[in-house]
Parts: sequence; structure tokens; C-alpha cells
Amino acid sequence: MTSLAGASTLRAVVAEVNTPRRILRAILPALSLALVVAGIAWFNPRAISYFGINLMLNLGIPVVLATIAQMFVITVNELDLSIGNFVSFVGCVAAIWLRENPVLGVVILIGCIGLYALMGAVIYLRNVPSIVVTLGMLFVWQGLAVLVLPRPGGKAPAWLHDIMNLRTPYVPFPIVAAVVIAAVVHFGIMQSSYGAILRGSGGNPNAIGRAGWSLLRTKVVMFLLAGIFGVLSGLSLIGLTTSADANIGKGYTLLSIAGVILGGGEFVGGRVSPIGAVIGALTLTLAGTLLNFMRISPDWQVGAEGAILIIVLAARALINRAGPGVLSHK
Amino acid sequence: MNSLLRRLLSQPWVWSYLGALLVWLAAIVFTHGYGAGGMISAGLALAVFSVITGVAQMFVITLGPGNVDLSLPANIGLASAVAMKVMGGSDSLIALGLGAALVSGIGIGVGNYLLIWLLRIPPIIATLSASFIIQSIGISYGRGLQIKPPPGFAEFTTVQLAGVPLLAIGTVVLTLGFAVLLHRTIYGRSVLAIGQNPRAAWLAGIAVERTRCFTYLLSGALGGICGALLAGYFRGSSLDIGDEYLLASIALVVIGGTSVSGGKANVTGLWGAGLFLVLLLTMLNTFGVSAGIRYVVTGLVIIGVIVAAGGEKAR
Amino acid sequence: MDEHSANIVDLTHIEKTFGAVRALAGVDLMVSRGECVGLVGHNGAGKSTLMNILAGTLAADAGEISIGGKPQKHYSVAQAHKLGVRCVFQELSLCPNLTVAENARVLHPSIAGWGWRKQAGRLIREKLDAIFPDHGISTDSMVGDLPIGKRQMIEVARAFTVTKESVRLVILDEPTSSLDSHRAGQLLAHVRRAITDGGACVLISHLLGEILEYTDRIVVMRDGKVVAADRAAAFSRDRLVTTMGATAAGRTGRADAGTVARGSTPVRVRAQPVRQSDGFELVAHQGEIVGLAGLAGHGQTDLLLTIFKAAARRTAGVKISDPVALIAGDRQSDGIFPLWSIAENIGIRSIKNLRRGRLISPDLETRFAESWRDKIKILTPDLRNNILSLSGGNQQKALFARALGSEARIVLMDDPMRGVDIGTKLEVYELIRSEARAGRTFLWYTTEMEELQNCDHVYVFRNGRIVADLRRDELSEEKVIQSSFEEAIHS
Amino acid sequence: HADTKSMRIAFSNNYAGNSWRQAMLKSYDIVTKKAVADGIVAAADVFTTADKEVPTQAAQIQNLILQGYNAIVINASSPDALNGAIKQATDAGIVVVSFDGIVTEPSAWRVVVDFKDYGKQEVVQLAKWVKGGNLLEIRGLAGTSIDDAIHSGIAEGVKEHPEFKIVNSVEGDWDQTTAQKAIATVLPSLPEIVGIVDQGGDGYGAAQAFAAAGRKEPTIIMGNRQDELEWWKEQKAKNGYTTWSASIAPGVSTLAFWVAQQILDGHKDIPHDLLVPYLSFDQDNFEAALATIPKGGVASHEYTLEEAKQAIANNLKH
Ligand SMILES: Nc1ncnc2c1ncn2[C@@H]1O[C@H](COP(=O)(O)OP(=O)(O)OP(=O)(O)O)[C@@H](O)[C@H]1O
Ligand SMILES: Nc1ncnc2c1ncn2[C@@H]1O[C@H](COP(=O)(O)OP(=O)(O)OP(=O)(O)O)[C@@H](O)[C@H]1O
Ligand SMILES: [Mg+2]
Ligand SMILES: [Mg+2]
Repeated sequence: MTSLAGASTLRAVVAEVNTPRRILRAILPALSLALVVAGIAWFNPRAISYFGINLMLNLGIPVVLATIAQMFVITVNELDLSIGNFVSFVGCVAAIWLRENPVLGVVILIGCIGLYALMGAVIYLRNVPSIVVTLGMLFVWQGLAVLVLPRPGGKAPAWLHDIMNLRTPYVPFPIVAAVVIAAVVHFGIMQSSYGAILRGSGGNPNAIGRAGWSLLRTKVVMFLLAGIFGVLSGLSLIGLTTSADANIGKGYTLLSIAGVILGGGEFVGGRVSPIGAVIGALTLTLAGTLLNFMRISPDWQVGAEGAILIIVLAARALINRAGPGVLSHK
Repeated sequence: MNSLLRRLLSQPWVWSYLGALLVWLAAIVFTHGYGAGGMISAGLALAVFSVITGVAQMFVITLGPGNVDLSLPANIGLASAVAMKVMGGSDSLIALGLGAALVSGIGIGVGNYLLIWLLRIPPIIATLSASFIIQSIGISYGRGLQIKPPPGFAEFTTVQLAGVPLLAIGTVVLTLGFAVLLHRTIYGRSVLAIGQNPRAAWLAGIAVERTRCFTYLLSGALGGICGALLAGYFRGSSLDIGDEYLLASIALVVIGGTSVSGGKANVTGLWGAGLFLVLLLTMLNTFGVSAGIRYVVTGLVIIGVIVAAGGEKAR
Repeated sequence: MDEHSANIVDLTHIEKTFGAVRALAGVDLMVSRGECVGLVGHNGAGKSTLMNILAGTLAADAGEISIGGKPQKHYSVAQAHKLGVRCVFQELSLCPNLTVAENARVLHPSIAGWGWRKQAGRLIREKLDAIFPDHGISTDSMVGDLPIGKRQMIEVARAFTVTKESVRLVILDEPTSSLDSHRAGQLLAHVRRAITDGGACVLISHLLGEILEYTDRIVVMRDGKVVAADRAAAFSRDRLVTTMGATAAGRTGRADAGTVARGSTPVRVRAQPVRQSDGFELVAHQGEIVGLAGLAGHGQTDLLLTIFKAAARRTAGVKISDPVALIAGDRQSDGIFPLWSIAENIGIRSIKNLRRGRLISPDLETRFAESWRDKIKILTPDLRNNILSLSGGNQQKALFARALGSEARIVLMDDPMRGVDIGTKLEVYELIRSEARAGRTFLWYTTEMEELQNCDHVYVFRNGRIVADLRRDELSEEKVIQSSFEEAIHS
Repeated sequence: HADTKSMRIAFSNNYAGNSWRQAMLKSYDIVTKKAVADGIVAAADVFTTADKEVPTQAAQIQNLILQGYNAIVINASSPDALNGAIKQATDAGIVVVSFDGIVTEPSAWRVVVDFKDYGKQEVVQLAKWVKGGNLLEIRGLAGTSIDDAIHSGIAEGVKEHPEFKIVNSVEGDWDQTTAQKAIATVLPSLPEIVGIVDQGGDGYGAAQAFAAAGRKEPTIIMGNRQDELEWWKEQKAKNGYTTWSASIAPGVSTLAFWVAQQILDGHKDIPHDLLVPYLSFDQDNFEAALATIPKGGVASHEYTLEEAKQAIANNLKH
């Protein structure tokens, strides 16, 4: 057995070579966004104005909120296939009851959040894949939405409409909202001490369990948060559209997943970034706008949406080139 | 005996068969036994398509977290149009049409894989983007027109042997083949290994990229075949003919006992899950419940089955 | 709590079975204040299981646990933490997606509120500084980005950190298996200091030297039972080995001469590290065992991976002549397929040859695995059991079987003896030597001096470069150490 | 009169994947290309989104506002949920004309087909040659207004003709495949069915489902699709099969275009709700129409400016 004297000569040589790439990876989402914004400015300079940004980005707020909800779920290695339909249901509840019978409306919404928490508990306790449970919930929310609102209609409460149409000084409201959301969530999950536990339970649940933390609790908390942000997403969406539709938020499921990934998140391992997710969601929103401004032939407009996603993500590849991209755990 | 039963119940796929049996019983209790056989043969016929897409999705999902083929519906839509257009209503061109659908599907698989490998785009986003592009190709190729299959092909997709659709028999044989492919070939083992740990698979000498590539091709090819068959069964191609198979294929895979975190797959369960979902629809349609109730019940039953089956052991 | 009780831990008649495996068959263990207990035993003897029970992560089937003199009714992880029992598990339990500081926080619920990150960072940095001077770890680095050795250092340091509850007992389950001898020395020295300060420690290791030199009392386990427990001084290396039940007792593992002169057999591998600027390269001939030495993380693994890659496609700076297999040391992330049976895990590298016609034959697969189980004694009642049902060392043996059973003529070993018990090691050394005699070429990265003795040729690495090239007759511990620390000029 | 020569009209469409939508786009393309070439308007651009989603289309409208279009013709994904965006457009002085999928925002125009009457007529027509019995209803996409309107029309028709009874209804989602599948699942449990009332486009699928189950096809109300009419023709030749076919003409898009152009031209008196008839065929005239429909397409009708003016005038008289 050797114990080595003179260890002081050992310099810290294996410095963290990964750091620069990590930083680069972190600012990638912002680069994608900048790319899209530059495209918009090129095709339609008028759009880059207080009024223009308001118009282009206000429908991004519900997407941002849904993306954050999805991000919470992805953090603990689960996936929520039901978030879009949940947003629809929340929208229906908001448009029907929140105005006429606020108490009932609030009770239902709180109940929904409770159901989300319950979903987290069931997934943990029965050890079932979240994809199936949320797939089931997708149908449940859709059915409830159709039952609540058999034909489109209802009306958003005035206060909701007013909030979503706030005219903030200098900086358009959607930007203010996005920054606030990003800051709050970043602080909550990336900076708080319990946030570390929550993320850790996605990275290595065993380690968190062995340190004496309740994994049931972390899962429930994350689903609860997802429920809360899902509700916020539904409310903000209805505040903008003023009226509901049983299918209104359906598309948010895929959009939110795409947003998280675009923002640098990964499906497993608790590696997520709230700021990235917000930027990712905004990028997706603006990508549609860019296409619109590009005047593509109607046949290829749908395809162009795919193309733009590819271009934005391919930029990631260029930077990640160095490493074995698909294999993330090393 | 008792332990055999327990072993059986611990198999995740058993629950989907039990579920199928249960909803079928509920439906025939409602009709006092009327139409019991008809329900099964209709169920078998319809389950065929979800099972084919389910097999495709199963191989992809087994590759590990993040792997999923969202381009299946668009693939199916395009392939249905390609097949019908090439067949052009003529029985003599059936084989050519099927071949064209296969080629179209494989082409899509190649595209998907190139996006994933060359551009390092996460599969879920790559296939989603691809599906948008495929839709556009479909629109400009087929103009959304419904083209009819040749009579011989249409007949082939609906013909029954003693109440059992020929297509279902064929698909059972096909799925048996895929079970062998999965469990008894190097390719299948490679998929399972990569799904558990791609790095370890690489270090164990498995051709990781070749396997991944082949899997997306396989998924594309199955989508293409499914598109052609659907166009035959439903007597006409259409671009959205495959829309429902996105959720259906994923549902089938997970209800059928395949692990969504990869590395573990189950072919037997696909049929159970396929029959279960179709018969669930049959039951609810037989009850004549409204759309809202139908959705809610469908959702609750899916959750119920999976929760009753309980989870795989935590890793 | 009874602070005056001399015994920190009293385990009596602990039993635990996993299915058909009786992992613990009534074990007694006692640890008193100011004592370091060495726990040794063959792979699968039940050491980790016992420690898991002591740490509260596993519930015993029967038996009593009493901590600080108090019998524990509802013992749990949380309870163990409260009572000051810490455990560094055999399989690392850090969160790869958290920073070093955040991982430190995971163990200390009391670190919260403003400035928690700073506080946690300071806590772990101070401990790292104390145990591993010059550790070179930044508390802001993501743990997943660090090599396994550093992760091990962090986890060990974390176990010694103290906030509210005092630490009374630290369990170290093979803490040195991923550390080089330099780091291991630092750690063990710290353990001694902690003991002097009134702490207590259970140390599990397969490096008997460590156990003999650094522990006060040694408990030997065998097949789920304690077979001996005595003062460390009462044991010698040979006595330990025989008590453990190893067959090849007493041998240090050094092969007898029979050295083949270099160059008499064809060259199998020629490889140049990427950072080697002077054109120097590693050469391995047929039938040679070539050692890669130096401190952990100085480019040995990278070179092995480069060579491995070169087997699939042409790579600049590397020339190989035959198929290659690799034995991973970091079995969790590089080796094991956790959903598969032991047989499947062993067979995967040779699957091409386990077919009848075009189809894999489970029968052939089982027989193949069985032959290897017998050859290197994998301890399991049934090879169809899940691989995770094996003890750590036995999992490692399965990986050995995977590579040695394959058609590969070149075998790369990435510090593969981590966690393998002494008896097995000796057998495996012998196996490697006989395979080499039969014409296989081995490239063997190891952090243990003892293992280098088996090599025909040793290259010492530093900063990603080869800095020394030692023939077997030139090999000495001093030379290796010297080259590891200084830029030597190779002749 | 304001001159519309320099004005630009955008078309906001939310789906292009089926034959009806393709026919709609084609008609629109033919008419507007000519209008632009003739210098009637400066531009008539088409914007299509990938999915049938409300938020996507709302965003699209907002983008059209930003691009400074003078008018927007829209086939909306939701009658109410787009109102926020529509209001923003009309507030910005943009003329919005909706058709097929109309919007309820008062400041926008609507080219409406009386879907409720269409539903009722299905039963009324059926009663002309079927004595009575069990009906199967195929619903459209759940939760949409058109589905609701047609359904309530059918319900009203059945109330007036109590000899009919709806024994079951299935969800067809306006999709032949879905409809056929849904029917296939209920068919084993159904008693004898004399007629199928639906929402257009499901007829052929329904016929196939009956054929696959080996049951005789009842009277199926058709929806002007070429394959439906073709099948009808075959059956008529074989056994005198009688039915009725109706649907909103995809070419209504062109009417909406002309309405927008007319409003831009200063005709502020145009009522906000313009009723146009749906296109229907009966036993005597469907074969003539069939000859003009492309294979796999839908019966359509493109409006000329004159016809559009006439249609507007008809509404003024009301
Ligand atoms: N250093 C590494 N660490 C982890 N994964 C790696 C490393 N190098 C390569 N890989 C991964 O291993 C996988 C396979 O690489 P490889 O080049 O061996 O492909 P392959 O499938 O064997 O190719 P072929 O089909 O031509 O044999 C790829 O996903 C690659 O990203
Ligand atoms: N989760 C489990 N399921 C089934 N068997 C298990 C499990 N954990 C441990 N065992 C078995 O219990 C026995 C004791 O294992 P344990 O891990 O305690 O051994 P160990 O002494 O720590 O060995 P090593 O030195 O290899 O780490 C072994 O036979 C092992 O196969
Ligand atoms: Mg290879
Ligand atoms: Mg152990």
C-alpha cells in the first residue's frame, strides 16, 4: 500500500474541459431565438415595434406557461401527454364559470391541480409509466371539456382579458410576462435549495431517496407545479381569445415538449432549464410568424414549419458536434 | 398451478387481454349476446392497423428515452396516396402499388434517421418536423383527393375466413415474425441493449448507429404498408387516414407492456392492447354514450388497466 | 441518546434473503467509538447488504439494530441520518445533473434559505481540501461531467461533512475501488484522523493491504455469515485470504519469468495518444500484457477508447490488427444492461456465435454463460436471474466473461478489477496470463501497483501523454510513481 | 366608390388535408388569380396552418394584421375562440369575412350556410321515400359549432317525422375513416337500420362498413363527394337505390372573397350575416353533377363577381 508524499506537486490538470461547451449549450436557445427574430426583422421590419411585438408574442404566453408545466414533469423523468387537453379544459372552465360563478370556477380549478398532484402520486406509488397515465388523462380532460362546453362559446372574465391586454410602459407585456415567468421559475427550481432536491430526484432518484428525502413528495410537488402552470396557461389563453373551445389547447402538448427540448432540456436525467424553456416556447411562437411573413406557397407552408424546426435545432448540432450528441449521460 | 397463475398475472400484457375480455363481455351483456361474434371480427379487422403501427412504434420506443416516431400518421397518409395512385384502380398493379408504398415509407424512415443522426436532432422533434414536411409532400402530391383501390385489393383487405379477417391472420403471422426478430436475432438484441444503455451497447461491440438506422427504416416501412392496407380497407386514400394512429400506436405499446424507458419490449401485448382499445370503443359505441362520456370512460379505463397491472420494477 | 454507550452500532442476528438467495444468515456486528472496522469477504458475501441495512436503505428480514445503545424499532434512512450514520454506497449515489455544492446540500436538509449554495459549497470544499489536498474540483462543476474517480472523492468527502447532526459512523463501501493509490492513501489517512477525533468507521475493501494497515478490527464475512472477527494485528494477509475462503491463497500474483522478448511476435496495436506531440506511441505485441499506469484520469481511458473506436473505423494515429473487446471499469454506465439476465449480459459480445442458423439460441447462450460461470466463479443460483441481483464484484466478473468469451484477440481493460475480491483477482490474473500465452493481447489500465506486476510492459501516463515506457525488468513502484509526478524523459 | 385595385386580401385557412379543403383552395385559387390578373385587387395570398388549432390560427391572424392586409377571408377553426384576434383585426380597420367555419365576432362578416336546415332536410328528404324506421346518426367533430347545428337540425327533423327513431349515434369526426371505423364497431349490435343521417363526407365509409359486415346498405344521405355519388350511381343502376346529397360548396370561399372585395369597394351596407344555400343533389340531377367532379373530389361551385353581387343582393332583400 502506497501513500504518496509530495502530493503538492500535483497540479489540478484535469480542469473542467466541459465548461465552455456547457456555457455554449446554455446560450444556444437564445441564439436560435435571435436567428428567428433576425429573420422576422428582415422580412417585415415593421413587426419589430411595441405594437408588433405585442401582436406576435401575446399568444406565446400560454405556450410559455404550458412549456414550463411540461418542463416540471420532464424534470422528474416523466412526460405529460395530457397538458394540451388540460389547458383546453381549464379554458372551458374559465370561460363558463369563472365569470358567472367565480367560486365554483376556482374550486374546480383547484380540484384540477389536486388531480395533477394525485396523478404524480399514482405514478410514483404504482410505479407506472407517466405516458400511459397522462394518455388516459388526455381522454379524460378532452371528455370533460366536451361535456362542459358541448359547443364553443363562453366568455372570459373581464379581469382576465384586462390582464392579458395590459399595456406596460416601454416594454411590451408579453416580454415582461416571459421575463417574470422565467425569473420566478428559475429561482424556484434552479436557485432554491429544495429545487436542487427536485432536480436531483430526476438525476438520480436513488441518491435522493438514500439521503432521506421523500421521492413521493418530489414527484407530487412537480406534478402539482405542472398543474398550476397548466391552469395559468389555460387562463392566459382564454384571456387572449376571450372565448373557449373544447379543443382550444390540444396543440400545446407537442408544442410544450418541443419547447423544453429546444430550450436545452433533456428527456431524462433532470437536466432542464427554465430560462431555456421560456426562450424555446417563444422561438416556436415566432417561428410561425416568420413563416407567415415569408409568403411560402400554400402547399409548402405546413412543410416549412417542419423545416424551420429543423433549422433551429440543427444549429444546436453544429455546436454540439464535438461530443456524442445522442449519448447524454457522459 | 397457483404459481403459474401468479407468474401469468405478473406479465404486464395479460392485463390488456383481460381488459379486452371485460369490455367485450360488458358490450354483449348490454345487447343480450346479440352481435357478440360480429364485434370480435370487426374488432380484429380494426385492430390490425393499430397493431402494425404499434409494432413500428414499439421498436422505436424500445431504442430508449426520447425515441418515438411522430411521423407515422403523415407517413401512412402519404403512403396511402402513393399506393392508390400507383395502383390506379387496376388489379394488375397491386404489387407495384404496395412496393411504392413500401418505398415511400422507407424513404421517410431514411429521412427521419438522417435528421436524427446527421443533425443530431432529438428523435421526437425530428420526426415531428418530418411529419410536417411529409404532410406538405402529401398535399402537393395527392391534392387531398381520395383515390379508390383496385377491387381486388379492396376485397383482399376485407375478406374473411370463417368470420376471421384474412388480414388479421396475416398480421398475426407477421407479428410472430417480429417477435422472433426482437428476441432471437442480433438486430433485436441490439435494439434492446441500446434501449438500456447506448454507451454500454457501443462498448459491447454493438453496431449502434446501424441498429438505430434500421429501426427507423423499419418503422417507416411498416407505416408505408399500413397506409396501403388502410387505403384498401377504407376504400380510398386520404392524407389524414393515419391521424388516429399516433396516439393509438403509443397507447398500444405502453398498454401492451413495453417499457417506455426503453430496453424492454413485448409483441404479444400489442394484440391485447389493440383488441382492448377497439373493443372499448365498440362497447362505448354500443352503449351509445355521448362523445364526452366516451372520452372520459376511455381515459379512466386506460388508467385503470395500467394501475391495476402495476408498474415494472424500478431500475 | 445515550452518549456514553461505547458501542455505536450493535447489529444482532440480521437476516436477509432475496428470493432464493440467502444474503445474510444471522449476522452480528458491533462497532464502538473511535474504532475503524474493516469488513472483508468474497464477492457476494453480503457486505453491502449488511451495510444497506445499517444505513436504513434496506429493511432486514429479522434481527435487531441498535444505535448508540438504543434499539431501533422503525429504522429508516431518515432515522439513520438523524442518528449520525452515513454511508458511501458501493454504487455511487450522487446526482449527475447537480453541481458538487448542490449534491452536498442533498445530504443536509438544514442548509436552506439565502446563501445555501455558498454554504454548501464551502462545506464540501473544506472537507475536500481536508481529505484530498489539491483535489482540483470546483464546487460549481456538474457532477456528471466529472470522471468516476472525482465523483468518488466528492461522495466520500460529502459523507464526512457535518452540519447539525454530528456524524457518529461513516460506512465506506469500497471507497478506494475507483481511486488511484495516491488518492486512496489520502482518504485512509483521513479516516485515521477521524477515528482519533472520536468517530467510527466501517471500511469495506478488497485491497487487503488497506484493511490490514488502516483498520483496528477486522470482520470477515463468508456466504452471509461472519466467520471471523479479531484485532487487525491478529491477522496477516494470508490468514485473511484463507479465512475468506479463497483458493489461490497467499500468492502475490506475480507471474514467473517466461518473459518473451519484445518483437518476437507480431504487433497487434500501435496507438498514439492525441496529446502526444513527440511521436511516441504505445505498442502491444501478440501475447503481451501491456499496462497503462499513472494517476487516475491522465488519459489512459481515453487512449483505450480511441483504440476501441479504431476497431470500427480508421482512426488517425491508431493501428490495430484484430477484433477488440473492452472490459469496462465503470460498470454502471459502461457495462451493465440492467434489464437483462446474467446470461444475456455475458453473451451479448459473442452473440454471433450463439446462433443456430440465423436465430439466437437461448440454450447455447445459457451454456456459454455456464461455462464462464464455472471458469471465473460467478456467484449465483441461476444465470437467468437479473444481472443486478449479483453483488458488485460478481457483476464485474460477468463483464470479464463477456470479453474473454468473445472472439476478440485484443482485450482492453479499463481498470476492470474495481470491486473484485482477492481470491477472484488471483484467478483472473492467472486467466489473463494464460489467455496471453495463448496469443491474446491485453491492454490493461490499472491504478493498482500489484496488477502492474502482471504486465510485460508498462506505459506511464501523465497529462494525456505517455511519459515513461518500462519493460518488465525495469518496473518498480518508485519508477511508476516518479514518472506519474514528473515529466520524465523516456529513453 | 373606393378603388380596390391597390388592396390586398389574405385568406386564413387552418387545414388543407382533405378533399373538401383542397377543392376550396382550388376554387379560391382559380378565382383570385384571375381577380389579381384583372387588376381588381393587388394581392390575394393564401395562408394555411398545419393543424386545426385555434391558437395557431389566432397567431396567424395577428401576423396578417402586422403585414397590413386590407381584408382577411377566413375559414375559422372556432366560431368564438378566435374572436379576440378578429377584434384586433377589425379594430385595425381590416375587413374580416368568414365562411364555412364562421366567427361570431359582430364586427366581422359571415357567409353562412344554414347548417341546421341542412340537418333537418336530411330527415325531411328521407321521409319522402322511406316509410320510417331506425336511423343511425353520424356526428361530426365533438365540441364544434357545425356539428352542434347539424345535429340539432336532425333532431328537429326527427321530431317532425316521428316515424323515424335514432337508435344510435357515432362520432365520425367528418372523416370517412373514423366514421367507417365507428360504424363497424356498433354495427354488430344494431337492429335493422333504414337510414343514415350524417354531416357530409361520411356516406361512402358508412356504405363500406355495412358491406364489410355483410349487411344491406340502408339509405345513406350523401355529402357531394365524388366517391359517394359514384357509388350511388352504381347502386342506382343495380337496384334503383334512392337517396339525397348535400353539402356546403367548397367554392363558397370565392364568394367570401368577393364579399370582402365589395366591402372594401365601399359597400358598407352589406349585412354582416349573408345566407347562402348549400349545394344539394337529388335522384334526378346527381349524375350530371358527378360528371363534372374530379376523381376523388367534391362538387363545388365557383362564384363570379356577378353571381356574388347577386347573392349579396338576395340577402339585402331579406
Ligand atoms: N467516446 C464515445 N463515448 C460514447 N459513445 C460513443 C463514443 N464514440 C462513439 N460513440 C457512439 O457510439 C455509437 C456507434 O458508433 P459507431 O461509429 O461504432 O457506429 P456503428 O453503429 O458501429 O457503425 P457501423 O454500422 O458502421 O458499424 C454512436 O451513437 C456514437 O455516438
Ligand atoms: N437486490 C437484490 N436482489 C437479489 N439478490 C441480491 C440483491 N442484492 C444482493 N443480492 C445478493 O445477495 C448476496 C450478497 O450481496 P452483496 O452485494 O451484499 O455482496 P458483497 O459482499 O457486497 O459483494 P461485493 O464484494 O461483490 O460487493 C449476493 O449473492 C447477491 O447476489
Ligand atoms: Mg460498428
Ligand atoms: Mg458490495
